[in-house]
Amino acid sequence: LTGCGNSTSSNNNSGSSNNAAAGKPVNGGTLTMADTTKWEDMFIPYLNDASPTFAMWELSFEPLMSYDKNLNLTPNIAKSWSYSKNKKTLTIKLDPNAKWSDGKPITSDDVLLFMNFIASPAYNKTFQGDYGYMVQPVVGSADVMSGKAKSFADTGGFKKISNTEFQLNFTNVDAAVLAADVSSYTPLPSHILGKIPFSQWQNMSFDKVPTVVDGAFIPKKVNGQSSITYDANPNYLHGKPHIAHVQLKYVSEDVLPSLIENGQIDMNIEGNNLDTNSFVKMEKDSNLSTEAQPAMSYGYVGMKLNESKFKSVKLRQAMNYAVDKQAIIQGVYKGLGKPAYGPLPYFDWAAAQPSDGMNTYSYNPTKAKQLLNEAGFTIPKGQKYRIDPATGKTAKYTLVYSSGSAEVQSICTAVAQNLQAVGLDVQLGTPLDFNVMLTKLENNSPGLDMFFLANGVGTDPDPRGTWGSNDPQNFGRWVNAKNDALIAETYSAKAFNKTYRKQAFIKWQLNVNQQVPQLFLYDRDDTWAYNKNVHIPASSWIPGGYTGIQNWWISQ
Amino acid sequence: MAESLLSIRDLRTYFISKDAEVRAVDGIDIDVKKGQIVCIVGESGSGKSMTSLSIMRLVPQPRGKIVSGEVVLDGKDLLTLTETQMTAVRGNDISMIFQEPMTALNPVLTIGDQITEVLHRHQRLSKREALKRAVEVLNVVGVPRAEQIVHEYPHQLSGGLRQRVMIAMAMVCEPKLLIADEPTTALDVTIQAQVLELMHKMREDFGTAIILITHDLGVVAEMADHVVVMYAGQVVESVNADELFDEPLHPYTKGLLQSIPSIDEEKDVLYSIPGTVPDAANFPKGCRFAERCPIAQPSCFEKMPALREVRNGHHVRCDLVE
Amino acid sequence: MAVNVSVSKDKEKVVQGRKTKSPNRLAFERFMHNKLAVASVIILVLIALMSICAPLLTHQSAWQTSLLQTDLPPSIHHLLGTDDEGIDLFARDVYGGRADLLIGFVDTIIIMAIGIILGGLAGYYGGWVDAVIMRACDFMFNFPFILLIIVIVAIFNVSNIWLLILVIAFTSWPGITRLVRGLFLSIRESEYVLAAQISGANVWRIIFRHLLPNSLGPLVVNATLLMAGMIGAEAALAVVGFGVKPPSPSWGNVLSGALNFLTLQTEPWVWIPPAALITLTILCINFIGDGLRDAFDPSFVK
Amino acid sequence: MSENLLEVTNLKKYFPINAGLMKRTVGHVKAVDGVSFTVAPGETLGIVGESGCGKSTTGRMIMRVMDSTEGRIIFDGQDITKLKGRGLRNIRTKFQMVFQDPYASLNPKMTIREVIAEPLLVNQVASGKQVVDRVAHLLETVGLRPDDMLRYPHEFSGGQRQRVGIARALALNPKMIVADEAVSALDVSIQSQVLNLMVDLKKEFNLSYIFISHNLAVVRHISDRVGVMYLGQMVEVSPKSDLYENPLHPYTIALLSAAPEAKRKEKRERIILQGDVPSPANPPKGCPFHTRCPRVMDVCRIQRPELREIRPGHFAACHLH
Amino acid sequence: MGTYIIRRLLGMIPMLLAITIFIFLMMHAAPGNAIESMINPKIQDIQALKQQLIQENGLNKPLYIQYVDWLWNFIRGDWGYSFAQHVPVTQLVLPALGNTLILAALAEVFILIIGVPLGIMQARKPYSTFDNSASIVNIILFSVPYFIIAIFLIYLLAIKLNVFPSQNAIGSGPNAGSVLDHLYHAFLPAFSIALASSAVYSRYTRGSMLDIARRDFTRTARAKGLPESVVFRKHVFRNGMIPIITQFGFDIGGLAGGAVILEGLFAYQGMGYVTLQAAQQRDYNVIMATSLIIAVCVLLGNLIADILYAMVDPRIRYD
Ligand SMILES: Nc1ncnc2c1ncn2[C@@H]1O[C@H](COP(=O)(O)OP(=O)(O)OP(=O)(O)O)[C@@H](O)[C@H]1O
Ligand SMILES: Nc1ncnc2c1ncn2[C@@H]1O[C@H](COP(=O)(O)OP(=O)(O)OP(=O)(O)O)[C@@H](O)[C@H]1O
Ligand SMILES: [Mg+2]
Ligand SMILES: [Mg+2]
Repeated sequence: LTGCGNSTSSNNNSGSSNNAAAGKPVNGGTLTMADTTKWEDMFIPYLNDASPTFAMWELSFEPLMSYDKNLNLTPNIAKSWSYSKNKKTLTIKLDPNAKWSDGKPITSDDVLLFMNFIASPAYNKTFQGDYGYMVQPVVGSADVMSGKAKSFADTGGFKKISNTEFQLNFTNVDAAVLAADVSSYTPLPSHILGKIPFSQWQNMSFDKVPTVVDGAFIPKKVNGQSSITYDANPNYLHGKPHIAHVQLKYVSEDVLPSLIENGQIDMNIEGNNLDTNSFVKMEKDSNLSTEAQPAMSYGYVGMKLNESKFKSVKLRQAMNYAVDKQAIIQGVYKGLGKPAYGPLPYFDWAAAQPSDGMNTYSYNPTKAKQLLNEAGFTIPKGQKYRIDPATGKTAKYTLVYSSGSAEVQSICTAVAQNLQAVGLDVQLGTPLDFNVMLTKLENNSPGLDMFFLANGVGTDPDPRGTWGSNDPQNFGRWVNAKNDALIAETYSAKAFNKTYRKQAFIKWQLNVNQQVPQLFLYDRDDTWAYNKNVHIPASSWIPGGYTGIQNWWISQ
Repeated sequence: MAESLLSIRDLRTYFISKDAEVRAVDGIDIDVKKGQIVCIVGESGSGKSMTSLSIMRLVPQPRGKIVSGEVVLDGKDLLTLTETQMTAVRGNDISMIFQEPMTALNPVLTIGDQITEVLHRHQRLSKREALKRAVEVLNVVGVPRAEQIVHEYPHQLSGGLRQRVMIAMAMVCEPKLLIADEPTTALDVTIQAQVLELMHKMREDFGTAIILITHDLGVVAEMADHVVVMYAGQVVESVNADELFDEPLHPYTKGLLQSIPSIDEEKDVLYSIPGTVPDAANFPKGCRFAERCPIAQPSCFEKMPALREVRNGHHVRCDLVE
Repeated sequence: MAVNVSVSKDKEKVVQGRKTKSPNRLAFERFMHNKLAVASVIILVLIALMSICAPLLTHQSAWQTSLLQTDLPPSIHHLLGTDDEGIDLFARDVYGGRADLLIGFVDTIIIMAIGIILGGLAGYYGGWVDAVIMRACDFMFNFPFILLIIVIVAIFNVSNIWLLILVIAFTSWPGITRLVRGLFLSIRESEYVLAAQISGANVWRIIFRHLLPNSLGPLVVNATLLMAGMIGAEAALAVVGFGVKPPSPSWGNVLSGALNFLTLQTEPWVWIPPAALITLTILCINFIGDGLRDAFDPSFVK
Repeated sequence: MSENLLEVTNLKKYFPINAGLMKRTVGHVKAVDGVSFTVAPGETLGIVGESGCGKSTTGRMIMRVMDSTEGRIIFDGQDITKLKGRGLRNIRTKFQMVFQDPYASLNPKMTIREVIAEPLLVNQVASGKQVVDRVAHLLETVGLRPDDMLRYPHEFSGGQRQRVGIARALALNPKMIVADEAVSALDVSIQSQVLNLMVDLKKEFNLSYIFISHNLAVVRHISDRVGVMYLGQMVEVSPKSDLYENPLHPYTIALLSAAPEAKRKEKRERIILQGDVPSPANPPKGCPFHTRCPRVMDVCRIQRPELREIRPGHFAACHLH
Repeated sequence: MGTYIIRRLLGMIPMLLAITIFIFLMMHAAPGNAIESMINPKIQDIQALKQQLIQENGLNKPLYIQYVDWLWNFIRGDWGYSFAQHVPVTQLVLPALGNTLILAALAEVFILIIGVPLGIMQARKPYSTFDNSASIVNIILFSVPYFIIAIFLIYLLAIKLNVFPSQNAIGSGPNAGSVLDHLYHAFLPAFSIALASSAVYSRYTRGSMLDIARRDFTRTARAKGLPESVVFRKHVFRNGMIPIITQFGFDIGGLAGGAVILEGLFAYQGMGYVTLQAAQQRDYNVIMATSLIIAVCVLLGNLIADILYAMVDPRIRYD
């Protein structure tokens, strides 16, 4: 693999086209990608929590481990790992070939720097950082987070064994911590960043144009929030990418499809950049390739289960039957998705299937009405809506959603209309700004009985944070002892056995599926469209996105 | 007798629009001799200003049109000149001053600029020379501090001074004819006396003939050699000034003279001409004054009388006058 | 209509009707001679009728989503196809005028009322009343009006069309207020106002019988400009998502739903009708304004 | 008790001039600077003077549409200087005004009837049919046809409009009319019509006029007594024949000689004053006229002459006398 | 002239204070605690963080102290932190201000090139066929909502012909951020603004010129024998431009925030765009800063207008 993109394309023109015709990768070329939301020009991983910013630095930084199609862990910078007997110590060996772009090796210190940063008060308070939970299971996390200790090396949480080997000590036995947290640790170049206080990181020139990275592409020039130019990293762990340059541009959602169609942009970078309508049209364009992959989130309508109106399980089941999820997927997402009936996406290794006893709650208004009748929700003669037996008044609910998305709007309208059809008086509330809505849910503010949200699912199915009775993101405030016990089983000591863990997950899902604390709607797809000249091996596509960008190539 | 300078024959200026034809000037004849002061008097709307603008060929566009007639200045008919030839006449052979010295000067140019641009246009003087000449002329018209005033703007001057500047501007090329359209109406009596005095002086110094438009018979008495009385777009009487006051012939002129109160004597009741001027868009068929005329005969309403020379140099547009 | 005035018995009893056209009546007649303006009035009335009588023109709902019927091309059933929520676009276009005309009309009335009262007081009284009101106007002028609406709508979460109308009115009154003040200030100096004061007329009589009727021309002309501006503003706000809250139909909302360049290219039936309706409405209002100006100010001849 | 209808004593009006950084008042335009005169019932006082000398301002202060800075106005035995509100409204019916511009003084959007009826209606002296009758009567009085009352001002000529203005002033049966340049804007032939009308009305209704004009001939024709103003001050007041035949103040003399007379007989010796009227914002010390006076003396530059009765009924403010 | 400017500048201070108070109170009256919009609900131990933020931001102090603090910080250049964008507000707003000024300047240049000359040409031959057709085009252009014009331009020039960028205020590549690059990116939005405003300006210019052409002093100039071209250039044009130039001054200020919609469509990172984004995200600190800056721009624009006015019109200058 020699020469840079320019010379390849000009000197070996015939050769490269031969290669292209043969489907063999050629080197060189520029891949122009676009995002439709602005990023912050902050290249330090996790410094900013916005997804476009992630998309931007993920080209340049690598986590310890990565995933395959079924979300199983695979080695990346970490070559291997093992647990101690008591399951409280994890030893990780780094790949000795893993190097920073300046040729320096990636070391244990680089991982420690990341951990200290993510736990530092500067990160959590000044930057309102979002990922402190990643290091919380590690011994001494509370001290580091409060500023009492400077480093996990001092608290005994982190033990450096060699430049390429270290140990992590955990407070509790937890089967999920590796996949859910440690796998995402993203080493930071301590030889560059080590001496600079965390509080200054966001003001450094480094984050404008970082010089040293370990990912496939090195950012070379940042033009504010408009565009970024990257060069291929010759020292990339998985080999120097075929593509010589990547250019990332910001364009608005309205023009992106047209720009991809006329070749000004090669590809969208995030899976939610394209609106479904445009995507469907682009699928028919012979100059473009398209790709749909399940998104790492599912849409649902939550209910305030701490309020008496939703106490009845039959009511909740009836709601799940009453909504035509397939219609939503067809109408809003043009078929790009699947109906949801449980908390884990269907493609997850731990997802419970109908064969495991999951009820799919496929659209059945008759069944819904029957369930409602059984639960005592009856319709008085000549009325449209049912009476809530608990209050004796009309069963009336307000459904709130966040403003700004026409799709969410359509979905909620459809849900409300479906539920009205079975006699439940569901009315749409005023659309709220997303953060305002979250705050209201957070504070258990009155006035929102039901709410539409999309729930992100991690690459590890660990349900904590969202599903536990006291979890901060349990917005529906579903308190269920059986559920808590089933969740605890999924990270118990026994769960270090993957088969056991899967069974634990299935049991948990069956309970959720029966209790239906939410009105599950859909698992939707993320979509990409790209120029035919861009060649992306099928193996690059995984749920939630792509990997292996070093294998992509561009024909002229 | 001095030779003729300007002679206007059957001049007609109309305002033509879709639904009306306003006959502002409707067939007038005026003669001006070299160095003579001819006053045009008449009521508001009688066509005095339009006559003067027609001579200059500056009738308001787009509706005003000189329909017919000739305006002969020194043997050439101005109405047949091209626009370029006409610009050479304006400001050079004929110049003009207007009623409102407030608005007739450009507020954003200095006095000097406005005077020198005439010199530059007609005499091709250099900037320096032109300015020198401007100061000279300002001195002649009695503007104090002329050297400073050329660098000042119109709003810094009083009304009387502005009118002097206007006169200086008009006289700077020593034109053969000066048309002054109510030059003193906006001024106070004491200032008016100054300006009238100045115009006399101009005539003496430069031998300029003056057409002085006014509706004030006092000014006429003060200034005129010859008087033209206009009524409804026409000349009704044209006469030597002395004769006008001694022996007016047209009933309108007579009425006009009788209806003015006097400073010197007391009249118990003023004579007054009944009625009002006819609408210029809708003139009656016969004599235009017939409706208000105390001696009108039925024939007056039928036939338009012609402007006749009743005595030597005394023209009247009335059939009843002997 | 001619008022019969009986004067002392032996005089003529009935006033001749011939020459009694009021200046406003004359202006109206001049207006009626302006073909373009009259045609605009007719078109505008038709557009208004269309949105008011929308239920007669289509039996489709302009609100009801139907997710199995999204993005259909035009057909007999859906004359202009459906949008991405499966709502009939023809119905949305037809009903959409209601919001736009409501905003245009009501806001114009509110703003004119505020402007006439505040501007009237400022222009009539002068002095500190004038100073206070004019400073308030200057103050409002420091915030570009669309921007201010956006900020207010965003932070106070305005979602009701009537509140939106109020917000628009709140941000847009200073222009007319200044105009009215200027007009009043100049008319106040005229001798007939002085005459009325000497007759003993009070403020309100002077404002409503003298100042206002004589500012009618410029006011009416500016009211039309304002109304055109409001309809344009509705569309502009809709484009950035701060207009009438969807799914309520408004032309701006329909148009903003189509502001995607693939749609613009491939589905002209989605965006051309609302764009054309907005433009046509504004154009008609502007032509009417032009006509009114010529009618009220005949010296402004063509 | 005086038998005067109007007594004006030491009337002053200063308009502030604001300038400088903070728009402070840096001086005053002394538009009217201590004017005194009286008007008897049925008498016409003419006020002449050059533009800007304060004639209109005086008239407006008397009409109480402008507050005076100083001085007293007594009308019909009542001090109206500071009168406001209802009291003012009541007394106002007794003095009215006729304006200069026949085009600007009638509301173009009102019919003649509405124009003339306005004083009747707002003062509630008549209603309904009474109003119509009164308007018709007034129109006849000023020489217009009553059936014109439904027409609008734009359909009338200048002279006719001025008649309407006079009819409006007469509507409330006033005792006094202030006519500010009431005929200046009219053509000579029309002017005499209006002047005659005013003279007739004065006799018919025993009116007093304050007749403001810059036209000396017109003032002479209509007035009983004449006051000459210069730079905010009354420099001479006298019965008219005395004033016109034997003027005392040099300014009056100059004014009379400068006025052109429509006669050719004898060419009078004219006194042409030099220079302009000084600005009332910065009036000269001493006698206001000393800067242009052909007979200026040293005392004139220092001391302001008082208005003194030089001959019976003939007052002048001049050190010469 | 000097004192005139100083007086106007001093006169701006109370207005500025009023603006700051208004902005401060408006944000304060906004429903929902400002803190709540700042913090990410996913953070654990929210209550403690809230308390800490309230303390740090002085939200427990009396209102007027909060106001004074805010104002003082603002004057010192500490405009707070954007909680939606995670950067100090200055970093967000200052570049945006630069971009907007470029856009405004370019737009004004276009207006000067298109609208004003068109109006002048119309005024040279009023009521001619050219004048009448230009008037019709103007009124149509004036009636089409400007964002529709902008969309059309994007479609034609950016997507179909690909000669101008449709998005962003700066580009990529080696020249990114250069003056030329800035102008290149500002071209389409500026042109869109100019097309819409040109209609207004040419109407305005035409009216103003025709008005002057009717004035007495124009007649005087003609009576002096000046050829029509000189009359127009020296007399009509000079006086007719006075209101236009003044309007220009006002617009320079107004464009700072006035082009919200267009900046949005073109994703042009100017003041309007930043404000729009901040409004969508309820990013209070940013809204406060941009509103204030925009108001100051408008004030300065008015000042410029006044100064220009005084410069072209001696009646004001010698006041
Ligand atoms: N621009 C115009 N359009 C239409 N008619 C006009 C125009 N200018 C003047 N007229 C009409 O032409 C007639 C003559 O007007 P002109 O100005 O010559 O009168 P004048 O004798 O100068 O009156 P004044 O003493 O008031 O100046 C009048 O009836 C007037 O209405
Ligand atoms: N509202 C005002 N504010 C400031 N100065 C004023 C005001 N009204 C009048 N003046 C000034 O007061 C002086 C006298 O004005 P006034 O109108 O009384 O004069 P006048 O004798 O009626 O003049 P004219 O003959 O022109 O009508 C003038 O210098 C004028 O500029
Ligand atoms: Mg004239
Ligand atoms: Mg006056």
